[in-house]
Amino acid sequence: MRDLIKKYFKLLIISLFVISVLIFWAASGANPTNIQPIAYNHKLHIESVELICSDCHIYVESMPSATIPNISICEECHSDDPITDSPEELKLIKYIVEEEQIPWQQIYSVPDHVYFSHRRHVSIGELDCSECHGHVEEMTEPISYPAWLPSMDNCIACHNELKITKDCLSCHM
Amino acid sequence: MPKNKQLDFGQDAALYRPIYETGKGFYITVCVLLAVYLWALYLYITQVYYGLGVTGMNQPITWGFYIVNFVFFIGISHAGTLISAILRLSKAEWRRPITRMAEVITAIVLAIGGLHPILDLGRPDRMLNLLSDGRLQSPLLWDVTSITAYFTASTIYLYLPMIPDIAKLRDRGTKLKWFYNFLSWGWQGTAHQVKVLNRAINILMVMVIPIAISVHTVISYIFSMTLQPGWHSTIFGPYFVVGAIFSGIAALLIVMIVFRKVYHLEEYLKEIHFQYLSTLLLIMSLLWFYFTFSEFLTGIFGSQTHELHIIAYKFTGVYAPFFWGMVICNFVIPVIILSFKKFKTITGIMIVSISVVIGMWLERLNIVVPSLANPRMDLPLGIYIPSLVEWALFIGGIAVFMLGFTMFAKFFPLISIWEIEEGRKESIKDVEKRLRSYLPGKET
Amino acid sequence: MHAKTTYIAQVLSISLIWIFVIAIAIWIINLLLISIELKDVPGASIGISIIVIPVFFVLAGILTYVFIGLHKEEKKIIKSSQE
Amino acid sequence: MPKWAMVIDLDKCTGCGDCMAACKLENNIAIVSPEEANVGRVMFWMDMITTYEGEYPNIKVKRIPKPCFHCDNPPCTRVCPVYATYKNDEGLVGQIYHRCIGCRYCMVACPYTAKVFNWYEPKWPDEFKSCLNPDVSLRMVGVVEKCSFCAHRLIKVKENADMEEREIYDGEYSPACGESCPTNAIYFGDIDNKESQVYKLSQSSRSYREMENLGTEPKVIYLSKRE
Amino acid sequence: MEIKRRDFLKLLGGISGAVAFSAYGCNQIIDIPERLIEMAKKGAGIESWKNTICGQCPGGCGISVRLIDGIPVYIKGNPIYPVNQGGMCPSGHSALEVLYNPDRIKEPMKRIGLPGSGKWESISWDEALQIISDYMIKQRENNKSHQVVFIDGSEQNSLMKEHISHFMKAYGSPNYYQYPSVKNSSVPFQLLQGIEQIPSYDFFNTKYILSFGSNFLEEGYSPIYYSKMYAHLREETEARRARFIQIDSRMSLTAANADRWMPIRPGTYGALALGVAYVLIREELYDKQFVNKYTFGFEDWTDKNGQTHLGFKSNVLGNYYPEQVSEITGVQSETILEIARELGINKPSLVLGDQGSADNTNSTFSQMAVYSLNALLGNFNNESGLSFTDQPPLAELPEVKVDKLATIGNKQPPIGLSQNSAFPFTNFSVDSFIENVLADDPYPVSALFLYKGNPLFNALNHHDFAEALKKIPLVVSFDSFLTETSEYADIILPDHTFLEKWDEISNIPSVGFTHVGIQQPVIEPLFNTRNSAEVLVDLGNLIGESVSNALPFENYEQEIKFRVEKIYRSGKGAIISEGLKGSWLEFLHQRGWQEGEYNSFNEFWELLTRNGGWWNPIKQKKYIKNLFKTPSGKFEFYSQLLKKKIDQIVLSRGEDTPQNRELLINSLNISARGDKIFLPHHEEVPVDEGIPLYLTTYKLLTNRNGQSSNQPMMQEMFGYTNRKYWSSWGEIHPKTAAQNGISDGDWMWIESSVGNIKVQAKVHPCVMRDVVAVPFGLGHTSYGRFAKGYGINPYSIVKNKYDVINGNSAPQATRVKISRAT
Repeated sequence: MRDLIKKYFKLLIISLFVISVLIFWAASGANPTNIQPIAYNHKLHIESVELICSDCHIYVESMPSATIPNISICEECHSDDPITDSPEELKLIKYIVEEEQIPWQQIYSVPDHVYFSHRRHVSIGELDCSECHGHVEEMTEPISYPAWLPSMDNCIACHNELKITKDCLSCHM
Repeated sequence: MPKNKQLDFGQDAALYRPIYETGKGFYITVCVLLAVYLWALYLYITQVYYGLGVTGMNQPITWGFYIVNFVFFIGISHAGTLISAILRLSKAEWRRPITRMAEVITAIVLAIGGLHPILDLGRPDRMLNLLSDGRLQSPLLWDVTSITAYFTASTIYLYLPMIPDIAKLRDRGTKLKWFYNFLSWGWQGTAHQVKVLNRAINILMVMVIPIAISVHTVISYIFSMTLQPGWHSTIFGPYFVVGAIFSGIAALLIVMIVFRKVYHLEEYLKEIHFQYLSTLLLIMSLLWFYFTFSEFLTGIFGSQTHELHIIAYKFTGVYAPFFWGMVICNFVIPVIILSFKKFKTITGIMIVSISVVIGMWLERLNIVVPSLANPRMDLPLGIYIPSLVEWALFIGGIAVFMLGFTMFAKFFPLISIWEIEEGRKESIKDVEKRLRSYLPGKET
Repeated sequence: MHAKTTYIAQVLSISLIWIFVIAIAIWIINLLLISIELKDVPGASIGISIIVIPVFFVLAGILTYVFIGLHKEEKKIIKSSQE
Repeated sequence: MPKWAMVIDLDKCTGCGDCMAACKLENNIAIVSPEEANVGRVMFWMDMITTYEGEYPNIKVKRIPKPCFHCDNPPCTRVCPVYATYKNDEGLVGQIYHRCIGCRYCMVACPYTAKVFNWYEPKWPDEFKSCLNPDVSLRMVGVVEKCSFCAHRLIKVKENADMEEREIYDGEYSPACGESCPTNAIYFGDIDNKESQVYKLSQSSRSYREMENLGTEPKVIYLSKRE
Repeated sequence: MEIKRRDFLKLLGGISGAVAFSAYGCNQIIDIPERLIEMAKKGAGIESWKNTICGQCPGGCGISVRLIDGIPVYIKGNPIYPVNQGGMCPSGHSALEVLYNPDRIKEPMKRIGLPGSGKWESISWDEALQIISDYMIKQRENNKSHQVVFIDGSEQNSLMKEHISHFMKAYGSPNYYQYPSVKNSSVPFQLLQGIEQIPSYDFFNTKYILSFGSNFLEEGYSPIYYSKMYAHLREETEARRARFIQIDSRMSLTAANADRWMPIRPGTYGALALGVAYVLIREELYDKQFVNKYTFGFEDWTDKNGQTHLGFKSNVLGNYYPEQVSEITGVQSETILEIARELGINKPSLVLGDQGSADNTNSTFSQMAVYSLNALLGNFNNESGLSFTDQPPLAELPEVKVDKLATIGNKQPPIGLSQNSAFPFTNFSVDSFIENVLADDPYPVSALFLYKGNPLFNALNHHDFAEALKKIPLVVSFDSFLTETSEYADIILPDHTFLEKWDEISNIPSVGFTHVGIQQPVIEPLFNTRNSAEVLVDLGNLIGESVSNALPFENYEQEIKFRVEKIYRSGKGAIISEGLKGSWLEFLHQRGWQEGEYNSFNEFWELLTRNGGWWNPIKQKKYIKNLFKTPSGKFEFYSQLLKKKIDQIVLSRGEDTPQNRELLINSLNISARGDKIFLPHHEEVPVDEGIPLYLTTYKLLTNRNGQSSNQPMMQEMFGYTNRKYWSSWGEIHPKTAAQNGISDGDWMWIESSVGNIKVQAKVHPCVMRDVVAVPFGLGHTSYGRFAKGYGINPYSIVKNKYDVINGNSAPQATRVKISRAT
């Protein structure tokens, strides 16, 4: 009996260790894989095409939600004919042709019980997008993990710093 | 353990025997209690899974059995440490066989009682919010701190006087030697060690009394800090303390009588102990009545509509059986039985103790539920019928207490052996000396 | 060797008490700071912390005092028996 | 800082119950099962209290809509152990569901029985999920909830006002109950603003508050000729 | 093989955690409901509002629907719609529960089991329409088109009414009925004033309101409109506060808000009204000028033949002195004197009568008695509150070109008409309809179309109705839900809910101005349902050209456009100038109602649909002398119309002999004789002797007509006043309860000669001593998961009694006894 315990004790320790390592691996953003359907190149669009954020994220200044662009916004520039020779554009064209929405994965999100308004932060608070979203204009890969975690601690830290209200009811509902 | 082998226990054999000899009865008791505990645990898990809906609580009666039992168990816990500290402090020699049991009751019941608010939580998974975002303004947090303090103090107060006994068990060396060795902290019984221990116990004695009183005062504050009619009263602090000591003594008496019978401790727990304790019980009963009387008298003379509503609800309304039951259990029965020498037998005292424990539980029920059932607004009366889960957790709580006590008795002597020995050796001289010092005239 | 293991275990358990007491003190001070920050009746919090924190320290102190007292004596006895 | 308050004109109020329905729909308040409802676990943030006065046949019946009174001196916030219910600078007594541990102390402390508890996980038929108000979060089992004066509307109103760089005008922010009252018996506004309708009505000789003797200073003011 | 993090997490933490995890990047494995993920996918959360008209009851309130990304999430009152001005009732508020109801009928269904067995089979629209049209063509070819009956239970004054009647006319059947119908209810007014219109009451100027059981805050035609009216009585200013007395046998919502509640025995309202008239006449408090100038039959009079007839005055003075009335009604004679004097002194005053006084066998005469008080007080002049609205200038649908087959059918007598001359003023009573169907008299019914409503649930004699439904070979139901009635249908053609369809709703009865509301879809139909109006057009197309030509529109929307174009051309309305006063006007000004400026019909239409409707607060000037359309041209205390009708019936049956006349009067269950028949008088309600208590039923605002029973919110709110949820109760007076050994919350049996029901007792201080009051609305045996099996339908023990003149059902005419259920 005692031997058995001894034998399996080591196994147990090892397996616990392995599991925790796996969890860490899974939970950490250290190994980002591309989860977006199209490898959208922000840098290219911003620098070469000279788009600004609100060209595609159209509601960023006027609505709580900035929104992820849907296919009709892409269609304003792209059509059946590819503009570049990028294979990613072909993917986009496929969506356009099939009249399907692109299943973009949302990266930045706040939970259900939190009210976050882009309008409040961008138009009224006059924050720069990069404050939270990082330097998007330098990103060549699609975003797969947030540059700044929208967690309550992070929110409060900024509100503290800028002496903005910390009233619970101004975010929680 | 081989049965045929008779161990030599020496002078205090009756105190050692339960630790080394395990009968069938023990296993059966433990199994039954464990089964009850597991049943209660299972039902608690269902409560966590489905939500508090499985209880009988509702709006407006948002607090039910859990809070009642919380107050009740914490009240019982005052048996111990408080009584033993007072008796120790007053150098009452008859305390020697009692203190240990009292302290054990305190430690176990406090642990159980202290967990009851957690049973009552709608979101036990968010318990940690209390640690990270607590507000010391809330009486509930006062409770958390004072109960923790009391629990720490009473455990230490139980443990320290037990060290010499543990050393005795260690020296016997037949059972769990490493365990007793670990716990005995190298006790050898030298004069210095005795001095150190006595000094520590003396300090603890003085500390435990205010802590204990603060605990129940704070628990009463949970109620009296609200605006609820029937709760919002300054008398609640002392009232709860008195009630707590009252129920504590009763619980102690029950435990003493039961274990005296089961472990054949008649030699140690003599009639005189019960006589003294029951006299104390009688005094507490009268004191309790006095407090109850004052409480209701002010309520009635205040003539506040809502207050009167609730008093009427208790006196003649739905809760009349519980209210008058409480008065009978807490006042009528104790006074009748304990006032007459004829009834003041062990059986009589047992009956009184049980009735007081029931009565004090009813008192908690009478405090918690009627005030909530009669909302101030013109809403219909609330109806509270506790569900199976609540009963199960109540019974489970009692079972855990019994289990804890039984297990304790399995590993440690229920009566402080060294204190008995000390009593035999030194006390007679001491007492004589002390007595002389009280008496008029010069000491000789 | 056996005695030593026991001793280490005993020391560990005593230090656990201290950890517990210190943790409570830190917790209460943390709550105090929160209440000051939120202006949420800091008076009550200060009052409670003034009472509670010393109580816990005294309790742990007594325990340690007994522990040290008993062990000193034991060592003395062992030493004397060895001599 | 404005101080939001509600005035309910009981002379105008017919007791039709629309405020209750509006409130339930606006705030995604769960509908409990019939059995639950009849043992007193029904959830109305806006409740209706019926009182009878007098002897048959000269009986006066009055139905009194009862939201959370958002007391200026709230007994409930004082007892919350985790800061899940608190009073903010604008006088709203908030309830933060994700902080709440479900001890129900605030319900016990509230002399107006204004709070309700989620005894079970609130459930909706799947079909009804699409008509839930996206502005209000769903509560979970084991937390206390109560009328918030539709604070989510305040956030939006404030944001609109800030966008247009102006103050909030009187009547711009109104909870769902006041907005849809068929007799306009519910007024809402800033009681610190001497120009507001709520302030003027609160000075009326008909005004009274529930249980003023408790010192809770409710910010829901009733108007009634009968009182 | 590459293990992706998300796959791994799926294995680890279950699906929900993983979804949240992958969708939200990093450390947010907290409870994110799927709803949010859905929302995030849906889009920006862009809010918009659409105005339409509520279809939950005939009240016709304007509603604004809040749409988030096109999905309706909330309904509130349309603040600029004049009927409700932003106010709502609970039932309309929670109407999204109708739209999203899980028990909606999602596609056409054909019954495969026995009637009522609940076994259905889905079929396609084409198939369903084919079956029906084949049948209809056959009927028409066999000259049996008149055997097709259409019952419209929507109670709404909508374009649908015209639409269906056009269809039926073109098809060739005279049998289109609304049930319950405003037409029946307006008979008493017709008898007295000659016009078939429910008057509207304006509370603006009045100083004193005496309501005879009119529960206008709950059961009126438009409760929210009247709630607004009521609010004006209780304005801040002292002068505004009119006194309002409610006479009712229980404390209804309206009674609870009255300054005084007077309990009365059910069925004796007419007697009380005449008792009041007695005092007014005796003490000369009535408007002599008006009575002399504009009324007929007040004094005794002599006809052309020189015969002297009894006048209203002598009848009242002779038979209704207060002590006698007190005995009949249970109202103390002092009280009668008191209110009559108050009524006479505080002018202008209003007398209202409906519901309580209208739900009995004697309701026509009671209503006449109540209404004649208005004439005594001269309330018909322009300053007082009584008025009649004008018809809106809507275009008539093009005249139907009836073909030969249809002409034959149209000539047949209507099947709803009683065969024994009962209910002389209507062509439909549900009672006679059932009787005729069961007796195949005058002809069998071969097809029944049911549009909305739930007549089986609302009718007093369920069992006979069910038998009748079983007997009809083809029953087609146009409904969104499987009601008790549609359980008996052969084919169900699912209709849109009112939030998905077009309609035009105009002039709600008793609302004091001309108005037209546009009901428009706020969302695309959720299921495979169709607007019944368009289904009828499709049916017409299948039947043949002559029918399809009757409704020559592209779709229903075009039909509505055609109708309202005339409004545009008339140039009237929509801009407020007068007719409204004080805060109301200000209120509408603030909300920009008068901004309706338009230059073309398209602009007009656009504005109309955006704002929700059109109205014209300005009434055409009417002179009292032109108001009444009676034979005498005056307000007739002595109803010559009734006399003429009865003479006619007697003649049609044979010779006009006293015996024949007696026979007819007897068969009409009228107990009065001679001239009294034609005067407002009190008819004794025939009751079972020896049964002690009256049963009264009433409807609650939360669930009028039991229609809202499938909305869980309304089920929960059903008894909010008594804190009884999802269940029925019976209100009894404490003394009655004590006599029967019943205490609050006990279950009790209520037993009539028809049957018994078990309800929970609610001991209530405000019910008449010998009355048991049970709310109507629950007790469904079908109608979806939220309705079925909750509460009880009191109509199941109500005796099958009808008003003798207008054919309305009389749910208050039953006596019951109660006992404690164990």
